Amino acid sequence: MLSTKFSPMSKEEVDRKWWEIGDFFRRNSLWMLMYCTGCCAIELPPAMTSAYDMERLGMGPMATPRQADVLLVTGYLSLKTLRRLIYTYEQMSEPKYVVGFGSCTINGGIYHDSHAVINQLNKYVPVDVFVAGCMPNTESVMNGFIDLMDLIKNKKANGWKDYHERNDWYKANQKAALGEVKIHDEFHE
Amino acid sequence: MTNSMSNTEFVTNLVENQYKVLKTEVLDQYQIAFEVKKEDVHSILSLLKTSGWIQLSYLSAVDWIKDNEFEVVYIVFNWDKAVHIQIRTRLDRESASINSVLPIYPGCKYYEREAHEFFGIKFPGNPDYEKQLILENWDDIPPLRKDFDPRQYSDKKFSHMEYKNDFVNKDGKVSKQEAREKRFSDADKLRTGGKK
Amino acid sequence: MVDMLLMILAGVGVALFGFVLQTSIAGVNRKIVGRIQKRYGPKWYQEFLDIFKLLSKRSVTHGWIFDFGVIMALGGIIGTAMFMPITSSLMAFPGYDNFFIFVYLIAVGMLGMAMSASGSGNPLASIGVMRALTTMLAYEVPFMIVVLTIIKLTGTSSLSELGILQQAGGDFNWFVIALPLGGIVAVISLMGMLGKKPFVTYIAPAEIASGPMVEYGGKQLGMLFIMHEITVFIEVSLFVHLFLGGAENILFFIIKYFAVYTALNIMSSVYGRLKIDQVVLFFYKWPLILAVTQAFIAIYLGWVI
Amino acid sequence: MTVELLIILTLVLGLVSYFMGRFNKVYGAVVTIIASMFVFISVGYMANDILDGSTFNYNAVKYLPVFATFTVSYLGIFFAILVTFVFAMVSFFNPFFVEKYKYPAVYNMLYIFSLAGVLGVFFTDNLMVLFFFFEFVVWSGLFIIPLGKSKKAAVSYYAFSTAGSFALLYAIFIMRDVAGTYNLYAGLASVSGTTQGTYVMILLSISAFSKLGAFPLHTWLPAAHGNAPHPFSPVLSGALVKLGAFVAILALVKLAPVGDLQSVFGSYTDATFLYASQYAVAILGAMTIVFGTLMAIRQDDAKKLLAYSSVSNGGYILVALSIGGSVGLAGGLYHIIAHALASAAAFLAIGAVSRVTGTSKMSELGGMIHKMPITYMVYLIAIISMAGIPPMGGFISKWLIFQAVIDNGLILIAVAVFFGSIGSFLYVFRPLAALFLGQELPQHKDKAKIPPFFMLLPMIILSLLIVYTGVFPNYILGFINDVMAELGVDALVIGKYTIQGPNGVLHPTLVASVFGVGVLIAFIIFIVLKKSRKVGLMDTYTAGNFIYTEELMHYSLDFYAPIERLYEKYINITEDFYKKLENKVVDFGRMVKYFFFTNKPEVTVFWIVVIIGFLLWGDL
Amino acid sequence: MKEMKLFLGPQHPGMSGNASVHMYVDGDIIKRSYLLPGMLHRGFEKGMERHLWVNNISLIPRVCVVEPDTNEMAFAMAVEMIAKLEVPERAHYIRMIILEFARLSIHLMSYGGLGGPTGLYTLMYHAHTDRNTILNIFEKITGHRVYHQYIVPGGVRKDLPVGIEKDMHSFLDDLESRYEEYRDLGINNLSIQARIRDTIMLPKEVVWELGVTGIGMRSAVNKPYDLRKVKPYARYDQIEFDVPVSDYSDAYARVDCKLQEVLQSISIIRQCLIKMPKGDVRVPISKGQAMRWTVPKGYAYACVESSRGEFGYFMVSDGGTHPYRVGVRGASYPQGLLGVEKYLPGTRLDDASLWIDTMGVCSPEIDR
Repeated sequence: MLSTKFSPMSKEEVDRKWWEIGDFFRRNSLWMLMYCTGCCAIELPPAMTSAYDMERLGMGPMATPRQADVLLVTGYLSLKTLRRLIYTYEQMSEPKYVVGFGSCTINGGIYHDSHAVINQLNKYVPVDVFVAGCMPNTESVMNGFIDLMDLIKNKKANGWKDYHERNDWYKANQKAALGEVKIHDEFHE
Repeated sequence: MTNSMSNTEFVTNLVENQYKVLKTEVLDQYQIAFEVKKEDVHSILSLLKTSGWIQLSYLSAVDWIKDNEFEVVYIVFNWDKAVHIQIRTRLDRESASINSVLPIYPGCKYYEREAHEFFGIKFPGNPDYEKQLILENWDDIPPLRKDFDPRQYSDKKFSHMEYKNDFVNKDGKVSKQEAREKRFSDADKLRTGGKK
Repeated sequence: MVDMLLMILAGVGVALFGFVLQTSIAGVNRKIVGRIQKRYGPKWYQEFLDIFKLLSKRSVTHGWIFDFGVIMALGGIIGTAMFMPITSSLMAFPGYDNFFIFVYLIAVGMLGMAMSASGSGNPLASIGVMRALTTMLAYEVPFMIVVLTIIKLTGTSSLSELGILQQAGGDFNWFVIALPLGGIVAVISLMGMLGKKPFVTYIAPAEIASGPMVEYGGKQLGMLFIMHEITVFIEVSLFVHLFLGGAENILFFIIKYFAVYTALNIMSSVYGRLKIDQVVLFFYKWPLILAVTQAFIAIYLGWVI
Repeated sequence: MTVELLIILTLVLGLVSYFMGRFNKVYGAVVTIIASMFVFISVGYMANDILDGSTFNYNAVKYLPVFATFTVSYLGIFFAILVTFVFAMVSFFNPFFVEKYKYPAVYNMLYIFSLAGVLGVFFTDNLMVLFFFFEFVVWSGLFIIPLGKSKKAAVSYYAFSTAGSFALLYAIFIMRDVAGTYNLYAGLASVSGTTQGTYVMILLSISAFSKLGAFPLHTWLPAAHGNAPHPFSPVLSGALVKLGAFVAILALVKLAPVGDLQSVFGSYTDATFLYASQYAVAILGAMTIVFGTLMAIRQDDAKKLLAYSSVSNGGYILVALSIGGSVGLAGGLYHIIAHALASAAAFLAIGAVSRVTGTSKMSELGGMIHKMPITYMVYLIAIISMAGIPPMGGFISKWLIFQAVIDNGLILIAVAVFFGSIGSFLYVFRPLAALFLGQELPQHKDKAKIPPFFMLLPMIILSLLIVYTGVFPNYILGFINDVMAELGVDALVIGKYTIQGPNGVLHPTLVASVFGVGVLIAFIIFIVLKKSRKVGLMDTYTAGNFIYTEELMHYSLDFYAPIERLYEKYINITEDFYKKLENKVVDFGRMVKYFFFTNKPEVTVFWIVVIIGFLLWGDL
Repeated sequence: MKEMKLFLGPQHPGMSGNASVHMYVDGDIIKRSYLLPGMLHRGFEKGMERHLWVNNISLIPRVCVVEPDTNEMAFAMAVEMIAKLEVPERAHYIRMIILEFARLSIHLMSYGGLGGPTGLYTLMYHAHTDRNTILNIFEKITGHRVYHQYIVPGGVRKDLPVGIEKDMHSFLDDLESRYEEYRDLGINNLSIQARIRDTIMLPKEVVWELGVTGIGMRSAVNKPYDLRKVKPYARYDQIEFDVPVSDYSDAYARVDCKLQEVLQSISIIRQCLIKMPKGDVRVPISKGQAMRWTVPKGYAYACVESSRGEFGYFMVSDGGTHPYRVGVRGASYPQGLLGVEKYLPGTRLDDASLWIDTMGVCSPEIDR
């Protein structure tokens, strides 16, 4: 792999090669965070269990954001959930990917005029793959995961980099919708 | 079910004999509604509780904005006699306040909290009815009031999806803005049932 | 000096062998358990993918003790694995494969991990550590009593010598058969050691969100995974050498190892998780009574099948 | 310098420190450093000379009365060097704590007096002198302990110590009766194996148990250790408790065991049996281990926890000494060293933390590691040794004890020994997690800082020694072999690096170096991978919720609640017993007062006259 | 500090649904606890006021994702009560089939969910496999796997497809044949019994105080307090079935009742398939185009026995094209909010997620 015979590889090239190798492992072992933000989570158990058996793809549920690679935003996000989602997303270790489920994450879906539900997820956190439908079938859920793997392979799943680069933009959007992300109230001393 | 009619009759007799009921409505053989005055609510509920209606099924309110009144609804249920009883009472909208029924039905605690959160009705006697429960950092009038428009709120706070390609009108004659306005007016038409 | 270096290199080789062996077998076992659960299960090399993926990620750290503990944990376990005989004649440090070294050197790794987990500042991690230590208090004593019986009977605590002694007795002259009560206790204790249900109270995702692992991600988690694989290698190998007659050659070792690990996995896949005090009470009831009974009849009455 | 001179000089230095302390508190404390260092170096010279076969007469007596004879034995040297070392190390802490006492000058004087007393106990061969110095130590401790937190602790310490002292006194009387002399060795030799020997053994055991804090005479120890001034706790636990071990060796090794079971049961089975007395002491030791472990798990005060761990380790020493044999005795003696070093280091580390935070309660502390990393490392090394994990000294001794237990097939003792060994893992981890690790609590954030150099120095020296005892134990084991030869026990088989037990070979150096190789490999793996991002301690997994209070995120109180719940009903049996006894004594006292000391003085005078008359009846 | 604070949810493997339990824990005993609801608040009650009657049909199943059909049924019943509609006979039976399949589905899911807190994942996998078959049957009937929008005011959307009975029978036979296996794997398993026997109690007094309904109540008071029996809707009065009850209200009793209800549901579906007459399946709720449907003025409270208890819709109509006010009584509202505050304290931390799970706390119906 490392042919240094005539032209030694530059540091960038070596990094790129390592990154590609890392991508191979990452896309074959996507650990998703168990965070059921909304109703589309009900189609995850069939995807996890015998009917579709997500573990064939190397995917599995993980308990905490530190361990997980993929954040599944399963459906509508109320403001309360969005706060916690952003906090959880920021706790994940990089590289991290986001999959948005259902029409609610794309444009608000059936709750487009609700006072409590945001309309567009990728204003607040970068989303790599959307799975449309209300609710998306298990087949489309699985297809979404395969798409994510392809994106990782083609180095297009760069949402987490985007979150670094345009952090101010995301933060401004979050502030506009939520006020403060980390709230203090009687529940949160 | 031969004795179920007598169940509703039993309730009617029970309540109407002792209290002045503004309106009695027998919805079907399992349900009956009383409209009563605000002062009578607690004693009627105590009476019902001692007569076997031990379960508070639901507590909420209706915003009659045209009458400038809130209507508070208590629904209680008796598992042995199988009759749901609605107790409804009207409150003035500006200073809506009714004593909590916490001493009678301990289960009402969170229903009252929620009714306060969504309508702004005060429930003195409930220790923490004023705390926020479902909403977080809410900055507008209580959302279930009729004069609250969620679409307006949503448009103000949450940006909507901007489509890069206009799938509605491809030839570009009608701008996105116009198309959206047309959609909204159509929707408004539907909302009023086609009647202008 | 060169001898010493070669021995240490051989020891590193043993640890690496253990890691590769256990990781592959764990992958195969995930498939087997998947079949029990009516599904296909992952690829057999999925565990390798997971570990290398974790190592490739950019993680977070909660201070130097968080990292130091992980290094100490992995280092302690690698060090322990280096003493492990693979077959009864193939080992890195002949003559020093004393049973107590494994039991106590493994504890360094545990201590490192416990330290690191507590150092993350998450109470769930501390609860997990507390449960892990309590579980250790539960399963270790009955197991040690059974091993005491064996050592007292044979007069040696060297794993390879024990293996050779069992092989010399003829076919299937294994301690798991010779000391049947002790064998049962050892199997139960091994389930506790390996953290198999019903004794896995310390990972318990539904209660304490995977316990000690709660704050780990990226390379620290990857290293703990490696540590876990090697720990399992050490514990299962201990069982093979102590109770299943060691191994004449490497093939037997792998077969016995695979059989033990798979059997335990299959058993554990149909059990739920007990509460931590139930685990302690369980181990201090039947396994301890059985172990002490076994020790009495073997040492004082001399009844050995 | 002779032993006599050394003791006299020490006593004089004690007085000097008192007057110095009246003049300036810190200078008085510095005198304790000088005095204890001086004593340690003198004892070290003495040991060196003795090992080289010097002919200098250390036993000469010039200034003291004639009956005060001294003998420098290997056993005495062994204990003296260990104990004076602990005294010397701990004395470095004294100047930093003088501010906290009501009577600092008295503290300094008593500190040195107890050192002198210890020297006297270890070096004398006269039973009455031994008793005198024994009491000297007890009384010094009695007045030091109340300078800490609790006066009640001192009372309980005194009560149990007095019980031990009286037992020792009766044993001395019996030996004097049989041997006709107050010579220690002659006395022990004369009663060994006889009926009186049994009584002597029981009485000496009571004395040893009370000093060592063994079951059922253990209740004073945690109270005293936990409540003593911070620098005196390590001395109590690392040094003074070892007086008990010294007496135990006299009782269990110097006296022949009684109750031959082999002849009773030997014909039924192939297994070998120990003597009944050995079993009895071993079972009491085992119960001590279990009790100490279970109680230590429950404690909230870190010092009390360590105190109970001293109880538990005292149990190990008793088990080892009672089993005897070369392996058991060597294990016991090595455990005395390992535990003295480890517990001194651990107490010092806790003391260093308490000095800045003002508390040693684990529920009030947390996250000290971020400001006191070296203290943390010292504590870590100490507890690794205490838990008996390689590559520290505790492993060697526990390995030897396990070998002895297994070799004798003591199943029930083994249950206790293994239980204590794993249990020690549980309780020593608790201060580590609750006090040093976890969330950094805001109330201690500003106060905590790295301790001054002279506090770090003894801690670091102790830590290095703990590692040394774990990696190269053979030099010390050689010395222990000398001690055992003096005691008439076969030597332990040791090679250049290896230790030969009955069931296997241990190569501590190899274990340590392999462990080092493992850590090196892990470190290389760690360092070549991507660097981690540093986040704060409060940025942890909270299931997605927000929390801002450090205390709510720190798990320290009721750490082992699930396992505590299993035995909390049964654990206080001995405490309850002593409480009842205390009530009975108080009742009795009231009764006496009611009858004799009434309001009318003439009644009291009458009774006094009657009693004196009764006592003098025969003599007049 | 005497306590530490731990969280169960929203992002926690032990919490089913997006809600958060804040627990103040001393050692491992929960001292105080609160449920923090509202993460799934979508403003349903407001949204329904803003939707046409016919549009609401697509909105209401989304109130509670695990059990959409009871929502549809309660909504339809409320509309029918106000509009005084008579539903065709066949539609009643189809509704019962759908409701019982829904009950089977959620009982399987929550029985499998028992595997989550106790770590018996095999049970979870097996149960979800069977649930998936039910979803496939639903897909054949309604075209959707989860949100069926099938039970509409005035009947059901369309008739059952031809030949679906065969699928149903084969599934029911299969499930019945493996019923004992399920029991052996789950609640007869000793390691599970150690967790759920004699613990997580819900005594009678507490039931009445909180207003718990459903299995939680029946397993405590030992009376068949099931809305299907007490005030029969659809045609439950013409079907024979038992209501499993118990008087020892530990978690085991609740799970046991749940499993017995599976058998009853199987029997109900079979009876329905036999008794089902032929005929229409739907009547319009008012004249004219669907977009212009109106419902006369009136109040109604319609309730359905869901898997967790009384699931009710309180509906007010002012005679217009939109509902004037719709209130939803979530079945797990009492135990979810007040129960967590009052009766989760005192429980062990180990049992917290099992408590939530066996009490049947479902967050979407609390938040709405």
